[in-house]
Amino acid sequence: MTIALRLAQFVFLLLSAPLLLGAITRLKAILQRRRGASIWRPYAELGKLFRKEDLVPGSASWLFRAAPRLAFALTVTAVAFLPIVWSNGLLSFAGDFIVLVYLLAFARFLMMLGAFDGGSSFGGMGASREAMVSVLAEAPLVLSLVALAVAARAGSLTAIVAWTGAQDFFNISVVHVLAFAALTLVAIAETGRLPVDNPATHLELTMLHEAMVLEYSGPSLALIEWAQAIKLNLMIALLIALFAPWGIASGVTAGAILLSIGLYVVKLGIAIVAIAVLESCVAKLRMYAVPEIFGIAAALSILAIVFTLMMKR
Amino acid sequence: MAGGISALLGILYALSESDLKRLLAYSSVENLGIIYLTIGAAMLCQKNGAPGFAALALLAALVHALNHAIFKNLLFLGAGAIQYKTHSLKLNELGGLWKTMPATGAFFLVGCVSIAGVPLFNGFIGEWMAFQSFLAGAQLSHPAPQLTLALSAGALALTGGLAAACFVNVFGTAFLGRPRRMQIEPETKMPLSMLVPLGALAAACLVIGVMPMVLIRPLWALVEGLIPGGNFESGAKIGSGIQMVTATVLIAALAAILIRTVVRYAPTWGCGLASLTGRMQYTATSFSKPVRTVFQPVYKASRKLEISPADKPYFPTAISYESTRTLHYEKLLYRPIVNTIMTIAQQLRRLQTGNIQWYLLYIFLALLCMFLFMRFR
Amino acid sequence: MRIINFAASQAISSSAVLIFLTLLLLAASRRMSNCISLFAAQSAVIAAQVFATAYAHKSVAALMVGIMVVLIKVVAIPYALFQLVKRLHTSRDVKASIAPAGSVFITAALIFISYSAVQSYAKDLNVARDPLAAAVAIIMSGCFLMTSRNKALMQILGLLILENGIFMAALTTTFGMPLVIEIGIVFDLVMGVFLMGIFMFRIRETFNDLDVSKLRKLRG
Amino acid sequence: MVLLLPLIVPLMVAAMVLLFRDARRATAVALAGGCVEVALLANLVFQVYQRSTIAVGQYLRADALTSFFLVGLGFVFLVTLLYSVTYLRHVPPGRFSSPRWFYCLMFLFVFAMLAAYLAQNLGLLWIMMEATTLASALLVGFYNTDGAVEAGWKYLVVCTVGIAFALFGTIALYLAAVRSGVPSEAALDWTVLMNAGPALGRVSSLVKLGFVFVAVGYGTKVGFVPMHSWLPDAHAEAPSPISAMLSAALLNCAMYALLRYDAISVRVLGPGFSHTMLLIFGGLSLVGASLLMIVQRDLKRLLAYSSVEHMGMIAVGIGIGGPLGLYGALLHTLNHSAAKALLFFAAGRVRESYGTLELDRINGMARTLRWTSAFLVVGVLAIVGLPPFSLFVSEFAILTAAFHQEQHLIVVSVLLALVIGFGALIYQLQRMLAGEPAEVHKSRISVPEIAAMAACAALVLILGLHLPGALVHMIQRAMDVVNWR
Repeated sequence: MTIALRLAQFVFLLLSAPLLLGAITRLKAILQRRRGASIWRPYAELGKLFRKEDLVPGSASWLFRAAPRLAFALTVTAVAFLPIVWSNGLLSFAGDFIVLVYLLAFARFLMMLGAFDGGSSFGGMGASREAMVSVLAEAPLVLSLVALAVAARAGSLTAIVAWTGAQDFFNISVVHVLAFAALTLVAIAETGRLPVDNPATHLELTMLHEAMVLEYSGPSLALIEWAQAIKLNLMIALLIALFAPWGIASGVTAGAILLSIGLYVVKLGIAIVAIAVLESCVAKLRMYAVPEIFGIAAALSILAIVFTLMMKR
Repeated sequence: MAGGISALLGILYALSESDLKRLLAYSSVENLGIIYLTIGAAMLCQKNGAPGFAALALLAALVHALNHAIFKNLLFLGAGAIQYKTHSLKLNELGGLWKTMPATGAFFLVGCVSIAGVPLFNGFIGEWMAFQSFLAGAQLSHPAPQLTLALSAGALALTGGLAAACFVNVFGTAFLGRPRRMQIEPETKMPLSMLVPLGALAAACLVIGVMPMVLIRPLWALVEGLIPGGNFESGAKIGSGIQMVTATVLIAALAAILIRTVVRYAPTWGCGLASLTGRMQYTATSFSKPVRTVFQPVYKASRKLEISPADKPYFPTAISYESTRTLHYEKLLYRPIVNTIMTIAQQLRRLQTGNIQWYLLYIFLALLCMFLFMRFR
Repeated sequence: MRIINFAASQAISSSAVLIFLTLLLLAASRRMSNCISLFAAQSAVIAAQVFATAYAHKSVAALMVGIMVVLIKVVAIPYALFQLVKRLHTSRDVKASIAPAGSVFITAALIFISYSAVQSYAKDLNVARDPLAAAVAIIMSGCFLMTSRNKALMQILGLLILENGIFMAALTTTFGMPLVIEIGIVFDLVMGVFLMGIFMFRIRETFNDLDVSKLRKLRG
Repeated sequence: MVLLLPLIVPLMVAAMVLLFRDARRATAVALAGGCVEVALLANLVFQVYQRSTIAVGQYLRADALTSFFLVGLGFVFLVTLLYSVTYLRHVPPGRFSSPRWFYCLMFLFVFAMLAAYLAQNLGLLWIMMEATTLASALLVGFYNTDGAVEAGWKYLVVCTVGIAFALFGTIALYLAAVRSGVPSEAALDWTVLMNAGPALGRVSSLVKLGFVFVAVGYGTKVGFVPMHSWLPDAHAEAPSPISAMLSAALLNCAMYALLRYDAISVRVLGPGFSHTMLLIFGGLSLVGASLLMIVQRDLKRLLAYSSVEHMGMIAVGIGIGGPLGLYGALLHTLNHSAAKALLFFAAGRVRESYGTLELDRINGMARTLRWTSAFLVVGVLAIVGLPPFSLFVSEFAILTAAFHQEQHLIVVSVLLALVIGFGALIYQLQRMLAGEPAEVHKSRISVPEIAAMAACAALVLILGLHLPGALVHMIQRAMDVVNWR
């Protein structure tokens, strides 16, 4: 029974990703007083791309087409660890959040290789900028997760979630606040949202993530877009699970599950509104200003670790 | 501490390196740094009465050392193969080798991926166990070791990230895209004798990556001997965890690959330019430029830009840009020691005046000193 | 008989004064031939002392040693040195690196030091203090001569004086070493001087000047 | 009779060799005489191995300690003779000294050293040490160039002065013995002094004075740092086989004398006094010599300084004492002489074909002189003390002994010196081997030269890998003679 629940939760996460993306774009449009496309548009887009042919540059090797597929697979596996509705994710074992981080790193690694293979200077540029961002993002990400793990004295994600769940709502420890701040900064950079990289435009100067995928078309592009959406969904789910896990059902009774789904949807709504508001009122940062963000994130996460010492044992 | 510093510095220098072999050498410095980090962690845990975690940390060090041996070996042999083919190891000149050396390319890819320390490959196993030992160590009661271990986890993450970026750079510039400016003799076929070892090592990387228990079990017995009382349950779980991860990845990858696609080959889109030449691609140094600007204080690179003719800066006939980076450790650590020794030696040399009277004087003085020594002894 | 014993012991102590005199003169002398004759005089004094002890202890071995000393150190070696000086017809000047007044003063200081040094030893060896002090003084001034004089010949002379000093020290404290050893020592001394003579010819040949301070090619 | 024969033979050969004007016949005679001499030595060593000591009359005596040093002397003498057989034909003619003089002096030199080893009486020991200086002085000045003459002169004067002090030390010891009731004839007899050891305690200040003078005196002969100045000149200017003999045999002989005196002073005053002094001298030599090695520009001077360094190491070994320290020191004498002989032979070859020993002007050796550069590499690796070779074994023994005795200052200075020495030698070696070869007149390397060098290299390697039981046993018995504490 629990396996089915975990599988359901896993599939739900995969499928709901484009919906999330659509909702955010729609909300941003409303904030800018225009009607905006329907929230189901990303699905249509993916369908269209899957049917188109795959255009491959002459100099590219088989890696060019293999990279997006493998990256997609990796991102999908990364999602498997997340417990959002039900208390533990599809897979959970000691130190699994590190595996999650490195799975994402592997996906990025392959995307960069794909960009190189394209043979155009944009690919290289995108890859090198992505490298800079990812390098700086990884340290705070790991540090904040370690801080949480140390605070919760637990090895795996599900254990941390269970522990935070047990804490009552109001005495939020300092560690959590700091870790939450650091993680949000990193999440923004990781998923390529506005202050770090504008997902919408294809302007040479600014684009970070798009530059890498410029050469792709057809199903490869579809997979990349979907993986991107899943990553966004994953980040948000991670934030929710780690910092607002109350109400996650641990038992098997239908009532508890329904309640947790309801709560999750509410939390998701809040997150979407937050992202939309943030993106519409912030301009894109200059590329070399981005390291400052990571400086702050790193400082926050180190502080979080220092505070874990103060935690009562 | 030393491990952390050497890891960070090693990878930073590796990133800004454009010669393949030097880059690999620096990355060895980095990996050794990581190994020292884990050994340090083992010692800390041992001292603070946590033999279980100490055993784990030591095991991580051993595992990483072995893995490092395998994939570093693979990369060096690969570099040898490249040199055999193209007689040059300057990354900025290589490119598009995948077409001419598909087999070596594939094996080299496996090497690069495993050194980047990503799951499914053996580089990750060592680093992951290192993380776990840091995590476990961080739960020790004393504040000082706890803090150091936690921070070293951060350092390890940073080095991991840098390593990944660095080896993307290596593989991308060397094998993918179009050949920049170097002549390849297509007809020199890679001799089988070169390919077999590469293949074997790549296979080893994969096998250990997927089934780490193959490596961990024998090592565990060794560690057990060294630090009694180490618990093995965390080790066992590692193996099973990895298996599950690999299973899911394989299923997902299969699903993705099954999508039928119609493939069409077309020249890469050059924004309307006549044709994209190889030189337009990003080279190794340009790839690492953003990271280098971020870590400017470490490199203290000095830049020299000459535009000729000097009077008309906007109609340059030739631009030369040259940036050199200072090697800190060289300047601060080794130079002074060597200088002091040399000055002392010069002074001593002057003692050997060549005049016999001085020699006799030395003997009498020695006698006098010994006499006094005898007096007071 | 007692008078002769008394005369012998007096001879030993008075010789110390004579030796100090030779040392000071040596320090002051400018010409090489003077130095050689002074060395001969010094050896003669020591020989006298040997005979005195030989007579006092009635040991034939000591007598033999005395004769040998006279033969070699008073006659043979000085003669050989004079030949060397004549044959090499270099300038007779001693070319000291320190002015004569200075070297005399230093020698006097050395004598004083040797006295103080010997003070502690003479007591527990219940040996006459003066001759032992003289021996130590000779050794020290021999060393000083070798370091301060630039001429090769003077180096040999310094060495000989040093040997003299040691021989005298042996004499005053232990009334003579076993005969075989004495002969061996003197034989070595002769061979040493002989070899140095050969080398002096070679130096003369290659450097056409006997100034030791010129020998500075081998440095560092 | 077993003792006397090895002494008489070299004198006879020295005389015979002088008769033959023609170089080739002189070489033949010398070679024959050499082989006979070595055979006799071997027989003597074997005899001593059987019956622990052999004595003839009051003055000659061979015990386990002497036999061990005789092994070194015999080996070095044989190898040098082998090497000089062909080396002399390279000696440009027109020099004043001809091969027959060379062999005559060499045999006298060996006679003196042999007598010094066999001397039972300390006075005789002193006389023979003086004789070695005299014999080798002419050999150092053999080439009659201005450098050789200067080196010869300095060597003669400085060593004679040094030895004179040693004489004074011997006399002081003799006086102490006589004062404490030992009959005057036997007062210089080593065994008597050893047995009367504690009795000398009453006049310990005299024994101390004696040991100070002997240490400085024989220290000059060994080449400890403050008194080492003659060594680089003498070893650099002498012909290569002779510098090999000097470095490999003579320094050990002087060290042997010091060992004898150290044994006595240990029995009388306890290890404190003499060992500290040896440690001081050893430490000074180690650090000083290695520092000087860095700035050397001449190959042979570099090797000479390395000899000073290794002698310092042996002194430290003796100074530390104990079972391991002394064992390491004794073994080190043998190893060092083999490796140093090899290096000087190689240097000789380099000088012949490059015409100079200036390190800056020797390069590209690997291509021109295949054999010599191979042997040079082996020699340098050995002398620097790398594992496969035997010097590492002995240095390791000495260092472990030092660790046991918590002599941290010594250990640090030893390691520092070794590292600096390593740097200096390897840097020069690499410079000599690499690069494009300068103009070299190709002189074919002759079989005896290769044989000589191969013998040294083999010894160093074999001892490094596996110490034959007999040798270890011999060293142990030698240590019993000195009855280490």
